[in-house]
Amino acid sequence: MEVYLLQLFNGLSISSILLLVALGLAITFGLMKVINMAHGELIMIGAYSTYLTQNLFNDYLPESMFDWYFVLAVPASFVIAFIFGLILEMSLIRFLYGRPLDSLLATWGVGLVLQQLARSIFGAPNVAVTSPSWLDGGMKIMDGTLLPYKRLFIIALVIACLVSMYFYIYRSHEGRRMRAVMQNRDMAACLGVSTRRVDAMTFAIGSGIAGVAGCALTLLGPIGPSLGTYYIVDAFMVVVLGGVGKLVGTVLGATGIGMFNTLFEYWTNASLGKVLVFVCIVAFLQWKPMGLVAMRTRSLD
Amino acid sequence: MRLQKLTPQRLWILLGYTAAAAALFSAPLFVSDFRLNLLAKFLAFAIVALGLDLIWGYTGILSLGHGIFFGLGAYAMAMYLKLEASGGKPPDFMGWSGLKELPLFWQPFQHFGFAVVMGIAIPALLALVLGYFTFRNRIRGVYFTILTQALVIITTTLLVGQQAFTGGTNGVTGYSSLLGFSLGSPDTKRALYLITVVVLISIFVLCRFVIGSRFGKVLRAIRDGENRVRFIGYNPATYQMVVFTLSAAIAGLAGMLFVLHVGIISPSMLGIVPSIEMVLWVAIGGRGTLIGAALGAILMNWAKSEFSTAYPEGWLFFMGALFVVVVVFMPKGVAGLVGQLKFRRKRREPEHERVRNPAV
Amino acid sequence: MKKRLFYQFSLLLVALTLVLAGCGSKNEPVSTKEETPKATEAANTGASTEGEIKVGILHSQSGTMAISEVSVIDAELMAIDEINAAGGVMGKKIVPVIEDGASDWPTFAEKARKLISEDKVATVFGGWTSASRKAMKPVFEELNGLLWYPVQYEGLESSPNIFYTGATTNQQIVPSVTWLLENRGKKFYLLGSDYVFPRTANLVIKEQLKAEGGELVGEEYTPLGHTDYSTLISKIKEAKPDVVYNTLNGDSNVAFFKQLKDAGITAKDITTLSVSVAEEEIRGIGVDVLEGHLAAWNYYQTTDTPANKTFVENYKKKYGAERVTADPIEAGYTAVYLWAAAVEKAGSTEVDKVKEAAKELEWDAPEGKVKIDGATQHIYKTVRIGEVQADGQFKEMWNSGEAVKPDPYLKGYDWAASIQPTE
Amino acid sequence: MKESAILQCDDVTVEFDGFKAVQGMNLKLEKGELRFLIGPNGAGKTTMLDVICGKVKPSAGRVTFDGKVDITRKKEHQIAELGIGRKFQAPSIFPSMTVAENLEISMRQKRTVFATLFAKMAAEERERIEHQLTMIGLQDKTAWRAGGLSHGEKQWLEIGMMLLQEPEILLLDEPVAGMTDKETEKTGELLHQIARKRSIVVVEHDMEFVRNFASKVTVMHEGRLLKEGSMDEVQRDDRVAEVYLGKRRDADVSRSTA
Repeated sequence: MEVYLLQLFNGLSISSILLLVALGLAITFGLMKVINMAHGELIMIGAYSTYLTQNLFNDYLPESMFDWYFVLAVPASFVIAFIFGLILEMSLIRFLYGRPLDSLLATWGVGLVLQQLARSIFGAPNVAVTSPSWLDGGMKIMDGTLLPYKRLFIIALVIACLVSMYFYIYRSHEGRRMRAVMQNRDMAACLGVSTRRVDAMTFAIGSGIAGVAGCALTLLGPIGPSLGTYYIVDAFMVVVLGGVGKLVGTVLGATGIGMFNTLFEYWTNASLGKVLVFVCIVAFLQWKPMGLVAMRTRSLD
Repeated sequence: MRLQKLTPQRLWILLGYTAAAAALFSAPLFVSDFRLNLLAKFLAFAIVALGLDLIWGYTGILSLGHGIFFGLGAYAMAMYLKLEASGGKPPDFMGWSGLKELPLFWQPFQHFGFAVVMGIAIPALLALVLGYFTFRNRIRGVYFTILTQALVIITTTLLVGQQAFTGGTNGVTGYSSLLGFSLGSPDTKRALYLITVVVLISIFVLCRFVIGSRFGKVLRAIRDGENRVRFIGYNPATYQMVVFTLSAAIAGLAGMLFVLHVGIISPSMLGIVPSIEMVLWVAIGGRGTLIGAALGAILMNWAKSEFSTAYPEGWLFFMGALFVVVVVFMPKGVAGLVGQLKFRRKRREPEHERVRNPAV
Repeated sequence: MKKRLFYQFSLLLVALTLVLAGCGSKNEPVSTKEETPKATEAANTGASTEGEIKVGILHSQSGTMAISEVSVIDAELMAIDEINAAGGVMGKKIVPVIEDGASDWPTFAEKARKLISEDKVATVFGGWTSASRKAMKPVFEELNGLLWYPVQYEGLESSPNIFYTGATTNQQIVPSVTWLLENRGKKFYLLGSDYVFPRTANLVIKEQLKAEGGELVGEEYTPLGHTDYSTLISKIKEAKPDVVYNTLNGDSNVAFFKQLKDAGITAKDITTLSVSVAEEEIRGIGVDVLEGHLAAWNYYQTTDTPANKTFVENYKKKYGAERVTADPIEAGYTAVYLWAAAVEKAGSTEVDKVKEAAKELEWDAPEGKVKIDGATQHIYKTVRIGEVQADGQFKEMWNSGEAVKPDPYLKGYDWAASIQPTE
Repeated sequence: MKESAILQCDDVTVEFDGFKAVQGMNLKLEKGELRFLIGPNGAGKTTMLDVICGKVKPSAGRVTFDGKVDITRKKEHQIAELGIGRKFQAPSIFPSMTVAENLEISMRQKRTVFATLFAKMAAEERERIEHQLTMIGLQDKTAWRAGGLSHGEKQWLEIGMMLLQEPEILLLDEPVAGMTDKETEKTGELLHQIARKRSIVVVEHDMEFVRNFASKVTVMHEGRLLKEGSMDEVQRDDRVAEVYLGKRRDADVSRSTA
């Protein structure tokens, strides 16, 4: 019984991680139709930002303050990845709108460069991030069932990201412009919306969220130059499975993959579990090529 | 194709190709065995690039899973070589994975002919099945590309996980001979090189025929506007399926040659990175021109083996940057660049590739 | 269209000339064709003329394995520098030729071929993963080259062209399992990354458990680069083992140990013994989650020998005080010295003579006295079990006392009869 | 049912996410008829063409071709093979191919992989293409890449492609949109020529253009049939006038998708 409960929680936890990793992609891919293969590297940048924040606290602040580095690391990761995203959009991505496959290839090249950059700066080996002590341990709900605070924290973080994204996209002026541009670029431009600015902002926000994901991942996994490569394909699967252009789809996609992954892994083993999940995704997309939540349009392509 | 008059220009082109072929055929005379072996490997890669160009350059389908087809061909050949080395007994890795008997599906691979047929048929069949479902269901563009990535993950995870049957991450290596000829002997190596040259030229001619035919024109039409093609009365799915299968078969063939030259195949050769690198060769050489794709493969690999060691870090920076620059600013690759220079001089036809770039 | 063809063709010619010129430039046109059968002899004499000896260093400088292998390169270069500073080998300077295996097995094979047949190096130090070694092995055997392989591995191999300076199974895994059975409990859970070393190692462990009264309560493999261990940890919890025998590789270790701690399992609850976690990896995982866990190696930075004191000192002086030494680093360093000693003794760099001279060669390595076993070309090594301390170093819990004779095929163990290679 | 009806649409309804673009539309086309489909923006004209050529599957109703085939069950390429050709509103030609190549693949022929792989250009085929080139006035630009043509030329090329398909029914979506007066005139002549042999459905906004043809006009509004008859009849109809000039216009504009 505890095992099932724990597995349910594990599934939820994996879903939340996948969602966090895929959220940024859902924006850049879903709204802008840019396939950003460097998304994984933006996650990596977020993780290294956390590492740097930790080091700053270690070096310049009293030890009693150390635990609070993480509170600063979340926004720091966002901002740094945001800036990287902004630079990337302005120098490269803007040449690639309307060429999704080319954007995939070019950003893969960018990813390669960023990985190598990280390797040159921080060295090839992983670096260690000590998680704050207030996230150690977990919530005991019954004997033998411990829900780690870190995983709970990530779930909370995802919810926070989702809510703020919802408010940004659907309730703010900026968000309205963003939707306008994504739905009808020319019309929006005619109405005086600076599409250049909106594109840059949208891409940067997607990147910033990748940074937050990177920050969260330091709690659970390795922090190294190849961190991004572990998540990028999964992230794309989430977005594609969920259906492009709707946040709800991304949430459902992440939950689906996370839950089934946990289930299959529990039944079989990690390798086979992964294979089964991917086979299911491929099969599902044959059935519903547009994903779980599809936006129907009348345009020819 | 129609018979055309032998203008001086066509004569030059013909001479050029003949000279290139002659250079390839005579390479064993003035290149060391080691370099010849390298060149042979590059030529095998050039064959994959040709196949990849058929679907990407001409049909507009981007597959990031060609490593699989390449790898499956390679595995078929490797299984034969391994069995020839072990004399039909279960290969070494089965032993240390606890397998005492040769599995049933390995047994026919003792026969060279069977292995060669399978090396082409298995990748082709896999492509056919995948293509049948995805193209019929109109999964295309980016979605198709991402699906091929999923396929890569499935295949490599299975190959790695089924160590007893596949050799796991180590892959299959340690061969001795091919049809009784020692693989270590320089003569065998030269012969294999020449075979590779012949295969490359044959595949090149085959691809030329395909793209020169009306079939090839339909492929290009699909690239320009898949939906429009439907309303003319073609079923794009069939065409895509056929060309995808052909491309996979070519990749499988190249994989078989690769194993003969390199002496090892492992799941890492089927992964996402090698698959993307294959696309990179085509992108740099010039998608949509066969010669560009083949040259891209040869040049990129040559550059990699020359420079990657001297500057392992610099090489990755260089490769990443090159990828970005070529894809963004030279969508037709090096071959296209040469073409553009020509257009600039002559201006006989308007340059409209830019029109398709909606960054305006 | 025609014009276009014309330009394509000129492109083709230019490129082809380039490649062929590139290929041709590296060698004298005549030499190779006629002499191929004797190429290796030529290589050997070539390597020892002109007052210097070329040796190859072939590890991954890029790709996923660079993390581990770069430090080994450093150690090997350090050994070469030290030997050169002390007058070289046979009065000649050792010149390293460094090639990048790029974490890609075919590349390892290609570069090995290049080192032997183009650069004509006297020997090669290289490899880390089993896969890279397996890829290089046929090349070294075909061209009669010499490879020094510095990493602990799964055994069941003994190539006449390879010297293995890392531990084989009976110098690491087998004794550590025995120790765990005696000291920590009978119930074993085997956890590894999904590749050859863990699977083969676990095959050995399973036989050993059967023979020595242990109990297998679970066996799991995760794909390389797997980063979520929550489900696996649930499975471990269910199985309630005394010991988790961990053969995970690389980044997975970080995720596993972090998440193990989060799940409320400490070293006190379940003993974890790792065979791929050394000082270098500890730094990347974080000491806080590893403290108290065990590892089995032949060498730790803290190993108390006079040779090690200078080794660690020199290494830190050369590469920075924050750097640490570890087992494979030391094995790479030892390999260079062993080769140099063998060449000195043979008075030649010729492969067959060096092999002959290397038999039963002894050397005071940082890990203690090592000796080359002539029959298997592995070396005698002392087994050590260590516990991770708060400073990121190991405290030795146990050692085998004397250097253990290598037994790659486990012929000395009755229970291992079924684990023999079929070929 | 009369045998001469080449195309018959019965109670066709199309839904997009709950929005009914076409509701219970009926349309009957005789052999050799030239029919204009007009109506304000968002009336469902283009959607009707989409239904006929198979691009959109109706949620209800049937479309019968030549009195026997229900084409709502067919795929686009099968419908095209049956003999229904479509010209889209925005010129959709294959921009990276030459004008001649565009025509070559459009030409009526066997369309299987095998046939196209080994197809040889017969003299008769070349003649047909050359004839068509002259007809659409592109004989001097055969080797041009289609993407480099002017807007009007692209429109003609597309019409030429469709004619080479030799369909029974031609569906034309605003064939003169964006054309100069002269080009429009030329297109009109072209239409007259075609209409002698084939049935045509034209969606058009340009009333001047429509008036030049003495043929039947169908007016659609909000997905429904509003009026059918000659141009004069239609123009006299109050409801039609109201739809075109009246109050509901705003609502329609906001829903338009063009």
